[in-house]
Amino acid sequence: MRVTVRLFARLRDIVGVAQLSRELPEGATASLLWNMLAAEHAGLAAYRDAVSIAVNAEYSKMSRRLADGDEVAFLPPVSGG
Amino acid sequence: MRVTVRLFARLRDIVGVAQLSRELPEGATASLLWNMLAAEHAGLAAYRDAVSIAVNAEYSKMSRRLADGDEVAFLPPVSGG
Amino acid sequence: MGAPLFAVTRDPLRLEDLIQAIGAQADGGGTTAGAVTTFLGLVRSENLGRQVVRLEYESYEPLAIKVFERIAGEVREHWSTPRLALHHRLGSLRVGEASVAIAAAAPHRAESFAACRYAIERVKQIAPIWKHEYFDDGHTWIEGALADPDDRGAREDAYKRACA
Amino acid sequence: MGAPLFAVTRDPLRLEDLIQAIGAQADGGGTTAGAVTTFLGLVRSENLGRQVVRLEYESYEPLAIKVFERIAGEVREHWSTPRLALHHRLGSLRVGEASVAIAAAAPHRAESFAACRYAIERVKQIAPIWKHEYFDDGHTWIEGALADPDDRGAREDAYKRACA
Repeated sequence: MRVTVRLFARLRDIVGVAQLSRELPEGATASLLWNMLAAEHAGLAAYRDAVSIAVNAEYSKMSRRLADGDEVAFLPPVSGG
Repeated sequence: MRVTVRLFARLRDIVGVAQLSRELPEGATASLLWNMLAAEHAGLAAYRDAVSIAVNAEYSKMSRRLADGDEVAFLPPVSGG
Repeated sequence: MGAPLFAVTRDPLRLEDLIQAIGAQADGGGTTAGAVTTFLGLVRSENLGRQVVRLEYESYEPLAIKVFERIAGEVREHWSTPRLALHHRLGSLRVGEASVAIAAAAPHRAESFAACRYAIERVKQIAPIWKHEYFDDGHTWIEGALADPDDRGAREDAYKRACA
Repeated sequence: MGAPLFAVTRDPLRLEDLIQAIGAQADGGGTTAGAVTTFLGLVRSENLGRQVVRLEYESYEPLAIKVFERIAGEVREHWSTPRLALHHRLGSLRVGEASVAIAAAAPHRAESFAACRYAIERVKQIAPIWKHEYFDDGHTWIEGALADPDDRGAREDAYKRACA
């Protein structure tokens, strides 16, 4: 299955793009997807416990099982207001 | 000496005018002035302990000694906001 | 000419005027405020079970302006550099119209909220303003607080409500 | 077409739009609100001792709107019939410009103040919005709260700060 990844703020700066696409095995979780990206971009490691997840523009959990076509957003700590 | 009296809200309704003038003996207090008015207008009695005083547009006390030309305002409980 | 910080007026109140008056964007001290809290009091359609048609507000105007200045001074005693604007409407107001508008600017939001809330509490306690309520089958003066600016209990009560 | 209740926008924020959006003067329930509290967050000229030149805000926009709706729902769980509007600015903001605007209408002032304060606390906790600070000799992302809308502790903290 194929998912779209969206990255914001410093996570985008670390990865170098705001959006990318990844092929994942069936049953893959958001956590697996994160680990794939972290393996490619060492700078992400610091965010392992400081990242929030949204799937299809709804907050979700790292344990969330992904489905084909999902949009998965990784969000660093927020600073609105 | 002569002072101007200003009356607001229900006090004005009771007395029938918003402003009047009174001749007072030297050394008269705001309290004396109030008692003079209350003697003329029975409806004021209920406000004896529920009236605030201002002299020359500054809050003051019933015991305040008045001077010639003072503007004395009697204020019922307020309800702004 | 900008809008005044303190006003009693027969014109409709506009929050924009108060925000301009406090100059939130150009602080005298050179540090821009980070927070502005405003409050609008509106004429409600119902009071004590009565259907309100309109309110008529009157004021002892020169004293009202001095009281607004006093309230701003009290606010500065309590909170770091908040700036306050306070306008009260007079005359006949229909349901939904604003009777009072307050704007408080401060470096941080805790202070702007507290200053704004404190100010409306103090307006209700000591501003020489009276409302006459016209309801569906009658009318009456509303009498609230016995105004005493030196009443420490009232001031402490306002401070508590401001949750400072 | 009126202004929306919830928005992320590159246009300057205007309190008038939020007040119109909450329809303070024409309540759905037939009872007019008696109190409107608003909050404006402004870009400060100084942060952590740095001279701020500008901020750049970005957002995950569809989630931000859902989060604003969620905050309004939380507000309605806590307070009687308050109505809430919430706009956040995106893009490049100069010192003094408003980054966030909130308006809360309620029958009485205690509720409008609490609802408005609660809302800004929750925006800072869970809105997917980030600011990049440009100061006099550098720039940096600002990272605040780890966003978790189900964190009960954070929500209770916001409620406490609202002084309800």
